[in-house]
Amino acid sequence: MIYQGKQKIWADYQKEIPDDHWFYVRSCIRQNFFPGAEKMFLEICRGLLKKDFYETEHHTTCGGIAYHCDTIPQETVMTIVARQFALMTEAGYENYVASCITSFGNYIEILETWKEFPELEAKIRELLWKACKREFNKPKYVAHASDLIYKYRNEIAARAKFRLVNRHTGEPLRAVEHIGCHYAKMFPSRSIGGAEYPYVLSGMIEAWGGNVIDYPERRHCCGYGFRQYHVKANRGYSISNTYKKFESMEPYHPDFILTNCPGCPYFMDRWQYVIAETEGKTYGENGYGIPVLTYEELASLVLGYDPWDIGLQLHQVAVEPLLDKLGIEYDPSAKYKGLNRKDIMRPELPGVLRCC
Amino acid sequence: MDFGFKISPSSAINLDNVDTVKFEQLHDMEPDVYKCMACGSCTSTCPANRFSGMSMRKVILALQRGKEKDVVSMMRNCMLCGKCTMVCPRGINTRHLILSICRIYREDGK
Amino acid sequence: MKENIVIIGGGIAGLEAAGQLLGLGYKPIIIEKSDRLGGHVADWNCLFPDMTPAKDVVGRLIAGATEANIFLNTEISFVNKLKDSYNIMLSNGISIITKIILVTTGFSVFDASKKEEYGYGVYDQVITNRDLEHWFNTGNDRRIDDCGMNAVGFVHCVGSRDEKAKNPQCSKVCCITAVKQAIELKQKFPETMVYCFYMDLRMFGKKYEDFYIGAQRDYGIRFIRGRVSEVSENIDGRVIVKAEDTLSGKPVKVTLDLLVLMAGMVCNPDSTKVANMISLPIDSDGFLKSRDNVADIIDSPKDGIFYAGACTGPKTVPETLAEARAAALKIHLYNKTMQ
Amino acid sequence: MRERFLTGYNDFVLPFVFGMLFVLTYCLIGMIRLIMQLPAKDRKRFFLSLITPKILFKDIKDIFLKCLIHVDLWKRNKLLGYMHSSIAFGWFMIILVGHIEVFLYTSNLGIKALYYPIFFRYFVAETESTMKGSLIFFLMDFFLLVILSGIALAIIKRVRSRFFGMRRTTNPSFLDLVGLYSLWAIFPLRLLAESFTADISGGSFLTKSLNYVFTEFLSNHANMLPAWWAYSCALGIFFCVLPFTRYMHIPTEILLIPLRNAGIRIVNARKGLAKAQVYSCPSCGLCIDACPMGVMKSNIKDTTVYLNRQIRRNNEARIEEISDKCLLCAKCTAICPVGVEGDKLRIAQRSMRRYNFGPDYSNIDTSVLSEQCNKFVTNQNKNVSLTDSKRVLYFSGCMTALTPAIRKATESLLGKAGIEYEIMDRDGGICCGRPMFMAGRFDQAEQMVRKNTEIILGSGADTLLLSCPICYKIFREQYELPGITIIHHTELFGDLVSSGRLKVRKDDTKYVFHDPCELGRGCGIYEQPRQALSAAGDLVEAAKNRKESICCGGSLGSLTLSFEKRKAMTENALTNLTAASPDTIVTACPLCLNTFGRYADRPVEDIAQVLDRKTN
Repeated sequence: MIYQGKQKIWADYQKEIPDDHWFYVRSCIRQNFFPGAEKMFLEICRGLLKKDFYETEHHTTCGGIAYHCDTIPQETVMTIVARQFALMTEAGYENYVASCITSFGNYIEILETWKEFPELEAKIRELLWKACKREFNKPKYVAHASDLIYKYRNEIAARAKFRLVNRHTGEPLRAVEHIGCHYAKMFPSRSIGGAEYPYVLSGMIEAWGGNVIDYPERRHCCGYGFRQYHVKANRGYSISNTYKKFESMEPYHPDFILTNCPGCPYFMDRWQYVIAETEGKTYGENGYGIPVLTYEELASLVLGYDPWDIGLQLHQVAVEPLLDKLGIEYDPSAKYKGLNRKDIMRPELPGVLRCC
Repeated sequence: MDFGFKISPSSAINLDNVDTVKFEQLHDMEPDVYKCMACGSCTSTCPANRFSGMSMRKVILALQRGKEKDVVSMMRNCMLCGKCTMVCPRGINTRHLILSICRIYREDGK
Repeated sequence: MKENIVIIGGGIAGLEAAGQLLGLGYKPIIIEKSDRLGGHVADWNCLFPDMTPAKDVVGRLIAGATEANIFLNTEISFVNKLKDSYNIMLSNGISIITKIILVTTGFSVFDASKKEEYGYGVYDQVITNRDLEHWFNTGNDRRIDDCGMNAVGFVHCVGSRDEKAKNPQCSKVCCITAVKQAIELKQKFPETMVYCFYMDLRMFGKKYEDFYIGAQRDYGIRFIRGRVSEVSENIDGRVIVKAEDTLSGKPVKVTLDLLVLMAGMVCNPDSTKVANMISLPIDSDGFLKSRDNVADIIDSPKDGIFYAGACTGPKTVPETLAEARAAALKIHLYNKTMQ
Repeated sequence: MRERFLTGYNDFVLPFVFGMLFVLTYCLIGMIRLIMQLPAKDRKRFFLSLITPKILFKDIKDIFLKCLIHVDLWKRNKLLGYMHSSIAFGWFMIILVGHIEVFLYTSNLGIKALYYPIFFRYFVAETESTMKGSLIFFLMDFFLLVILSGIALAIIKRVRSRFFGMRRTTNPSFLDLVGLYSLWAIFPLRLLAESFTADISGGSFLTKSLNYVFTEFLSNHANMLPAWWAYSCALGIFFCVLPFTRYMHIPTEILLIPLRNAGIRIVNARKGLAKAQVYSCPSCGLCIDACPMGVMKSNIKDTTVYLNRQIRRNNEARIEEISDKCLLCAKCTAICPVGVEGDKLRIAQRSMRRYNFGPDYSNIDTSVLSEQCNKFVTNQNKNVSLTDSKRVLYFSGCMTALTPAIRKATESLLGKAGIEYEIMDRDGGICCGRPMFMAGRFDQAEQMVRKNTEIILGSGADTLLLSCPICYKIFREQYELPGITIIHHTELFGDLVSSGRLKVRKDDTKYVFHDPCELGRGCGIYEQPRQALSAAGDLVEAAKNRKESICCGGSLGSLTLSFEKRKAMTENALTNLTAASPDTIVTACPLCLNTFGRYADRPVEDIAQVLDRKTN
């Protein structure tokens, strides 16, 4: 591997990201999967970094999942997106940041399509007007939330309480970064680092002291693929892809996996349990799995937030081994206590995968 | 535990895992096996194609890809009539190739 | 005193044309931007189809052109159009007034690192056709293990026939070059398994098909019809190549010790620069536009300006030489009609 | 005649007696083993043939004509014929007359019967009564002279085989040479020994006269003993090495002839009849020149004579190589003077091969194929009135699918002749099985035969027409199609032309007819195509034709011959065909058509194409 070669490519895929004043839209599914992630994003950006992030309860799904599942036509998804833009315009913002990779890809795709086919944009404006009497300006800038954490990575590093270094060995932690497919594969120029060697997550890991692993199936999809997982008959295909990725990264002994997409962390986390149950195989040390984190969770961890406050107890794969390596203190008895210290009940332990 | 689905084997051909010993043996027996340029003339002329999907092109390809079981089933209805030999633009002695395959490879793929 | 003839580019086209013009009694001027003559061919080791050493070919051409005025390390600063001639200002301060310009600016090798998914410049074991020729010439490349390699792959059409690489054209010579290099590699490492990943094999030239059949029959080189989709690096530094084996309709992957990218021909940016200076049109393929692509390939649309070689599109060595000779004759006839 | 010695014995007879006993025992055991190797059915058949007078008579006649007189060789090459028959017949006569002589003049033979007929002249002295038998003396000398003339020719042949019209001959092995030189030595030594004793034992024009010469130098009769020793030793050596040399053909052929006459076929490539054929091979090398592969020097060692040699040596790798390479044109069989069936031997050899897997056609549903050709049946059901002409089912075959001109011409001719026909394999069918049969995979071929039989019997046809001789041969030999005439298109068109149902325009085009191996040598069809062609133009003959026609080189018989290596054979066959400068080469096999078409310098056509163009 020639690191300078990658740097050369990364240099070609950099984007100017506005520093402040963002209209933030959430993901449909992340709040169910890892609810701490989006909360922590706003906490870090607003609370810690004192940035202006506006959020409205009126925004809806971007329609991306339905669009990619072929259940709604393109005009429909465009009108939904136009409404989101209208909300942004009404709130007086020009920078639009999406929490979800599918949404991000969806927005970029729609904006690029309108650029190529202005008559389509005009038609959508008409449809939006007919539907809800709204008008919109196209955002000046569309970013993915991970772009912002990437942008703030050095500020976060400066305030970090922990570095991604193995406390016992002093070695940097080995991290696998996994980018959501729709982040860069459709429009590499709208990403940080391009589609082949994306830098958005690598940049965070490097800034916070870890080492990025480049393994053969790095570019491969996590296996979610809307049409695969959502149809039960196709789930075997979904997990087969995840399995392929784990088999490929196994020899590198990663300490954790970092992701920036709603589906990826969820499936890479949960499928480890299914693989363990069906194949009897685990990928972490001593029968544990490899912890899978979102970039918000990782940022929160290095900033010193309590692991249970950021929702890490909702991961299937136990994060404790990683916390131990990082030297983060935690109270095992508090793991299954909710925000108000109420017992949220212990889940049943799996048969094969070790989960403390 | 049964989830109602399971990991399916990869359909990809991994050339790293292809055992070339038998193919080399075949090459020693009939050197022409290297000459195929996959034009498919043999397949289109083959009278057994309609019965067992016999295709000399696919046979040679499958052997190079380690798919020996496919070969045996394709060759099931080969009649050794020699049309493929006649039409091959590279002059491959397909009949000898077929007989050599029957000698070297096994039905159970071992 | 005969007319000044300026040849822009000291590659094989420029040298051959100069040699011919010298024979016709002219004293051509060759302007070469690098510090040596011979262009790309001088970097090559052996030339298909007869494995002629490239240095013999280039050496002969240089020997035939020594009488010409040769400016090395010289670029064209600007060109002024006069009434019926051009004033060419060179970077060394010399200016030449001429009525006849022969453009032999040739091609550029496609920058393989632009095909990011193939990892040239990112993975250690990914090299280009030009790197391999360099190794044939010098035997010096740390990426090539002299003790032999287990498996080597060649990727055809890198940056050719590729809209995404902004070069939808076929580079013409890469197929046969890949086969030639595969054979040469196999001659050096007989135990190595050599794969060629191709979309089509375009063996159009004299004896090319012999090369192809020889590669299969005598060297056991495996041809896999399918374009490489992506390359990644293994834990031990070898590269894993993924493609579709379109003949079996299945994905295929293989671990290789070395991957050679057959970088194609694209228009030399210097050609475009020269074209801009003398307002020559560019064809849709990015190369210089001839007056007619069938009958007048060596004529530019402007009087007194001629082309030879790969500045008008990918060419083989014999084609380039033939064009250079044709251009010399054409210039001679043009000069006669001028007087 | 009276005996010179009371004992009637001298030590010098020992080498001969030993050799004689050895070879007799060897041959006897060999013969019993060989007969035991025959399948029980064949063995019974063989014994029955021996007590059937007609066959027995034929056996004796054949043995006499072939083994002694070598009639086949005479027909081929007079000089070669004379050489062989002089030695064989001469020797036989010497043995015969020698025995008569012994029995005439001696009583109380006992153990002496073993060697007396051979060395008689040493043990007897001339008496008054002998003069009455001077005819015998004369005959003995005469036949000795005959043999000696044969030996002389043999020596010349060894040195200059071209003198005998043979381009190439075999390379003898070491033991062959020992046998050869001892054989050559026997008769001059006998002459020497008998000449020495001629003044005592008597002799005729040869021995007596030589005796006069010899006595000039050697007057002491004791000196004659070495000559007798040498004679006996030569015989002893010859007999001892005989089983291991090509001369084994002499005793084996005597067994082969009755086996063949009994109608036995080769079953196992190493046992029974095959073994008899292998040992009957005299290594004469006629097959080398006959073999179409012989044009390439590298193939000479792959001819039948070498196959026989390798089988005798059990050299498995070479046996396999030779068996697989052969084109199975059967020309070696056709010209072999002793009747070694080189093609059948090889097919049997191929059938011994073990394969890990093989085809199986049980999944093929013939009803689908039958639907293609059920016109006759539907006509019958529809009560369409049948014409009295034939109901022809035309099986064009796999190869014809690649030479559609043949099929088109055949269909056109059938139409012109007003014959009702149906094509059996219009959309492809099942192979006839012959190529598989030639590869030695009989079970698979048999399966195909059964499948095709089902289709043909269900078609309602009464005639099966074939345009491919490869198909034709197996249809004739392996198919059981009761009530159906199997006919090749050359036969059909030949008959139609002769009977005038096809009117052919004659012009002065010069045609040469190439006899396809499977049609000519394989099925004996030589005349009909020639008759038909004569009606169309001027028929000339190839240098070698009919039984000796040269394979086109494209044969499916060869398993291993590569495409490139066949070119020289095709070119050689074309040179042979164009000896009389024909305008057009005509053949009757799609494979020959295809193969010749590739390299020929003049048009190559199927006979159907020629006839179709010249009929209205």
